Amino acid sequence: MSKIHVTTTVNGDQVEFLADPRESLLDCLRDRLGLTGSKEGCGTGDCGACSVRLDGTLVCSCLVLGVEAEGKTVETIEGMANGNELHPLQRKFVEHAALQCGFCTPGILVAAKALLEQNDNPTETEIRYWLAGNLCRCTGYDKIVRAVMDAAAELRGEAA
Amino acid sequence: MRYHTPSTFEDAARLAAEASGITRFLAGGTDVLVQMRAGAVIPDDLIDLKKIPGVSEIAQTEEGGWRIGIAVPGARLGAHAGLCADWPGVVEGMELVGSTQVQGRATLTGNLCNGSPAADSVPGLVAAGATVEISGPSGLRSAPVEDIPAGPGKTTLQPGEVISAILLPPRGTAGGDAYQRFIPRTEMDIAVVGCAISLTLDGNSIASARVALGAVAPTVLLVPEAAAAITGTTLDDDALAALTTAVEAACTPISDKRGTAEFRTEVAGVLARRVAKIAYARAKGAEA
Amino acid sequence: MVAVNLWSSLTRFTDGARVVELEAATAGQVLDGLKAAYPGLAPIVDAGVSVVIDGEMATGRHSPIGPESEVVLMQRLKGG
Amino acid sequence: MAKDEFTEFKLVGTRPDRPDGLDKVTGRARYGADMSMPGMLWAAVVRSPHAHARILRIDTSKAEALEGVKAVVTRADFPEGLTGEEWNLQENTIAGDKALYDGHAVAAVAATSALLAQDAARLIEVDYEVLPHVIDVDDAIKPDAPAIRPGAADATVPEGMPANVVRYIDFGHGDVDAGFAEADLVMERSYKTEATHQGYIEPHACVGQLGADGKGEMWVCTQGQWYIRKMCADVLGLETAQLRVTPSEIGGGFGGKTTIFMEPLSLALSRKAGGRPVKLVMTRSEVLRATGPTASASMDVKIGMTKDGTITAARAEFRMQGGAFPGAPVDMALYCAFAPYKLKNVHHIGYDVLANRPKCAAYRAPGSPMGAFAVESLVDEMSRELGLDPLDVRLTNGVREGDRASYGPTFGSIGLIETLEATKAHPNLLVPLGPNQGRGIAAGYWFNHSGETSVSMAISEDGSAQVSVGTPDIGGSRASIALMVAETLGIPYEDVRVNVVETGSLGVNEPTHGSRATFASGKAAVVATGQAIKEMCRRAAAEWGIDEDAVEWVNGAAQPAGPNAGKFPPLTIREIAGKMGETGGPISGHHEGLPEGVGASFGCHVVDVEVDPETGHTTILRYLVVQDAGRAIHPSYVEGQYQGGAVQGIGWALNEEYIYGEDGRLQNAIFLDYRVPVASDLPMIDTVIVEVPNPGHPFGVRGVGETGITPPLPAIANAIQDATGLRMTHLPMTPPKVLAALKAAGRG
Repeated sequence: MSKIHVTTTVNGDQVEFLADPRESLLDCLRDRLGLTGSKEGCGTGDCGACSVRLDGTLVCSCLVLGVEAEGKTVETIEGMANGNELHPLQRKFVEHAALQCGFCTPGILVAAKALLEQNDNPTETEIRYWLAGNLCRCTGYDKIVRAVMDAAAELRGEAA
Repeated sequence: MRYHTPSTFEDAARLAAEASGITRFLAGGTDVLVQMRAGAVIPDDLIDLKKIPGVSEIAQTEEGGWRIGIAVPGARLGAHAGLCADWPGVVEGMELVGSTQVQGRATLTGNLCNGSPAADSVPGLVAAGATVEISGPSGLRSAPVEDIPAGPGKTTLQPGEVISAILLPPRGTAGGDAYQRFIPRTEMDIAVVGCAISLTLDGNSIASARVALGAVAPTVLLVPEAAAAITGTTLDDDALAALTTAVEAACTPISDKRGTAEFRTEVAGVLARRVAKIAYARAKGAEA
Repeated sequence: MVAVNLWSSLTRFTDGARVVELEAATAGQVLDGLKAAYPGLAPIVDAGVSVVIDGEMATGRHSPIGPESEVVLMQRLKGG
Repeated sequence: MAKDEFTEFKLVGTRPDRPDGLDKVTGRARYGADMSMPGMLWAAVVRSPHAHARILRIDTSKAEALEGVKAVVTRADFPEGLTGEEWNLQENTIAGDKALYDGHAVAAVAATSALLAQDAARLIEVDYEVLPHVIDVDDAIKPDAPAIRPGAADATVPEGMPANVVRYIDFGHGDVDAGFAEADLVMERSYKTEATHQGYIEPHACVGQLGADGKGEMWVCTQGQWYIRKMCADVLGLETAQLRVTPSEIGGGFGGKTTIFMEPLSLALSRKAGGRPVKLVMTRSEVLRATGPTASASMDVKIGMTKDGTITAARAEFRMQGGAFPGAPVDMALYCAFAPYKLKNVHHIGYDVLANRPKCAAYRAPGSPMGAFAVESLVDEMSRELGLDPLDVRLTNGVREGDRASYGPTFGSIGLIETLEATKAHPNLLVPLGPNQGRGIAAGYWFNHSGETSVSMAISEDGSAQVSVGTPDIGGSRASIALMVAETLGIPYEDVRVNVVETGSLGVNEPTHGSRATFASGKAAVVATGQAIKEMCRRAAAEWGIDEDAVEWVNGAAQPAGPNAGKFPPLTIREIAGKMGETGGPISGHHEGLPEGVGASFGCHVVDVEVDPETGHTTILRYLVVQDAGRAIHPSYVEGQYQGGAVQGIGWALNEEYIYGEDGRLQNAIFLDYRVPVASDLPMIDTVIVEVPNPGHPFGVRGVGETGITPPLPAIANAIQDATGLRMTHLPMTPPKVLAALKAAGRG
């Protein structure tokens, strides 16, 4: 079983790793690069806990092969804050208690950021459908949706 | 497992033809990776088609139809204004496949080649009269979409054959299409029943129609009797009743974890009525 | 003497009595007393039961019982 | 929220950021599968594809011959002679003579990579003799049902019961026959609920290391590290204290992570692989096939009611299967079923039944949702029949402090009536309903739990405080414990750090279960903090040369009291702490015990639904949770528990279920087909926190985690009846079931 050398850009850093072609991008991020913020909840694209951006597109990293990342850019939860400055979504999730166990949180934050970049004023329904592929078993989604709406308002420059 | 990245469909077809073990093509990967992960299918050769030039493009054909590359993900279809204006039913079918994340990867071609009778994008393609371009050891051929599925998990593609594009005919004037499915939740489920209808109008009267059903038989069905039931009508109550009867008669579903045979048959009729009204309204000029 | 309320299906081990009287000043003494008086109850008590004293689950064998206390035996409870 | 404005506390009742928030929004928090150790191996498990089969032969030679495979274990690598629940745990960890359910572990392998371990697992050959199986609880007690484990019945089961009945319970009070004779209306109905899974998003994961000297370590996602330690030690025949178990952050548990499933396999593999650490992470399919779902239930309920809605008698007979092992929560289902009602005459009968399914684990208020589905459905149907408001019927019969509970003891302080009245006053009840829409209400109950608790705390050199607790933080308990300790000390919330610690750091703690973390660890932390305060007062007294009883603790400082009041300026915690090295050394407190004074929690939910008459699809339009929290320490996380519990109940009511084929195999072992609610299925979940303080807790906490899953099952059934006139008696109320009922009733 020969491994393939992959060069890719993760959160702005050029990185290299050796991937078995059967390994998912999620496996490579977690086990080759030590980026364990992306989680595996299902391995079948049904829970969204592994959400990352691949060349800007929101994807489940469990449904991408590690070798497919060659030459691409990957953004994960670890790259969401600017140093110690949290993205407004991250801050609002803590303020609104939009997480309980926190396991689904990285994937939801990555997905919500992708939403707000293409729609700066989503309705509650738009948020709920956009995030339908991100399962949360703890919160019932209420506080998650409110946190996303509040972060969107802040990003638009409106008072909360 | 060997991972290949051919740069032409000819090379892809040759790799597949020469392979002796289990071979899979990789486009969006949303089915192949799940099967690999579950240990259900571990290919000996995995042929990634995304490095072939043009596979991620949507282009208008000379006749006014559309040529859709095999690696175009659902999200790109939904963002394409021209395609959405012509074939909203095809696009909405594809957009129902999986989550936002899956939409970033999953493709029409993959959904078709997975061979599921419940594939959300296939009824819309069948109703639209879409064809596929197939590259194989003996060159190019084309086939109607409805000829590709051969039963759950199976296609009529021969060893060494690979779909190289999906082609939608010109929409023309006074046409409309639509797709709906029934699922227990609001998102993330496999269709329990799906129905797509494409039709054209002559004034208020339906000039032509194609009706396709998903998840009510071993393959997606094209139901000419259902089309005949509404052709020549203004989609009045009698026509809708005839449509329901024809659709229900065409259903030969199974009972499984997603629904009973009775439920699927009943709801197929319900969806056909709802979808016909939307397609009709779109043909009359309603916004998708 | 303390009156201990049993669940009905235990009465086949207590000669039909739903309420049995014992000398006990603690939850543990209730359990030991039941086993001594009705050996058939021993495996059930040993498998784990809850002693409820005046409406509250006894937290341990030493939980005190007053002469007027209401004592109810229940199956062991836990949560999720 | 009124709570926030009128609190008598400085911190309790406020909503600060949780202490672990930053780690959890940046991806830094480390969960079960996020740990790696030097020299680590990866494991995979071979599982039975059969529901019931004799294991004839296991050939591991091909796997062992694979380059990079370091260890293979089967049951032969585990000690013999275990009995009772210890044997059950061992048997469930790895099958012995028989595989008892689809997914039952048969062998495990450790190798140098995850893919290699998976490849090796596929090379292990197992020969089975397939045996007849039984899945449904009612089938399992039929005379011709295969006997799954002859001899497994305990002493509660009288002679002559069906072979698969392993526990029996019968209790009640009064004379139900006389009670039914007094009633104006007597109705009897049968109900069924299907097994559901806790559905935590984090699959079980651990890294285990065990040397030939019997010393070992484990990193694991669990609700209770001490339970993991003891269970692993029991199953492997180890000395408990030689195993050190560190809990990771936990990605949800809901009861399902209070026990072991595969953890001993990693230790057994490690021991066989020369003590190299072994990482074992379940796939989602393994989680659904082989970890604890809840029980399924078949229930008969009979109630008598007078014209004014007074219940004169009630009877319930519940049959529940909890897999191939004893432990279905039939007792707790019965205890909770009639708990909201003051009953003179009540009789309960319960059967715990074996079936060829995975060993059930606790799931949020274990048993209570099933019992409530049956009883609250029937109470609602009878209220409608008599033309009475279902909420009024619950008020008419509602239990108050001093009433005898349906399950025997007398209630102490409870808040059901306050909860029902707050429900009645809520504006959601005034929203007009349209065609095909309906409204349903239901009440629910959970005891809450205390249990073994050990907490320590210490004052740092700068006057900040650290608290060590043994209850993993699943939903914000670090925040609530920090609030209570800071409130008690009179220091800022940010000055308290709460650590969830490994088994070597404290005495035994029960898991975070039974809604106990904020109650029990919180109460123990407050006691421990009191010890530190007493010591700080003593040191201030020594400094001032006065009697220590003449010192009181106010606003984070010792100050002279009584005759000495005002004689010395207060000594702040910072000043006392800064000198502790010269005044007697470390200042700390600890508490070990079984905290008394658990407060039960009642809830009442109101749901509005719309049913599509053509497809049977139910949409949740509006949802209200009203529940007694005793006191909300951090109201946001109390609301979160209410909302999360309600949504799990909505899933159970509408779509979630274990679906088995004729072959006894689980057919929906992925999230695609095990349908938990997604964001677009739901509206906002409105909440009202009722506060009837629990006198048994220093701040009045009751425990809020579990009650909320109970009312949704019947509330939604009641709303569907309101919308359609149909009474659904079998969960989940999927569209095919509702449409079939509509057709049968001549509608739809």
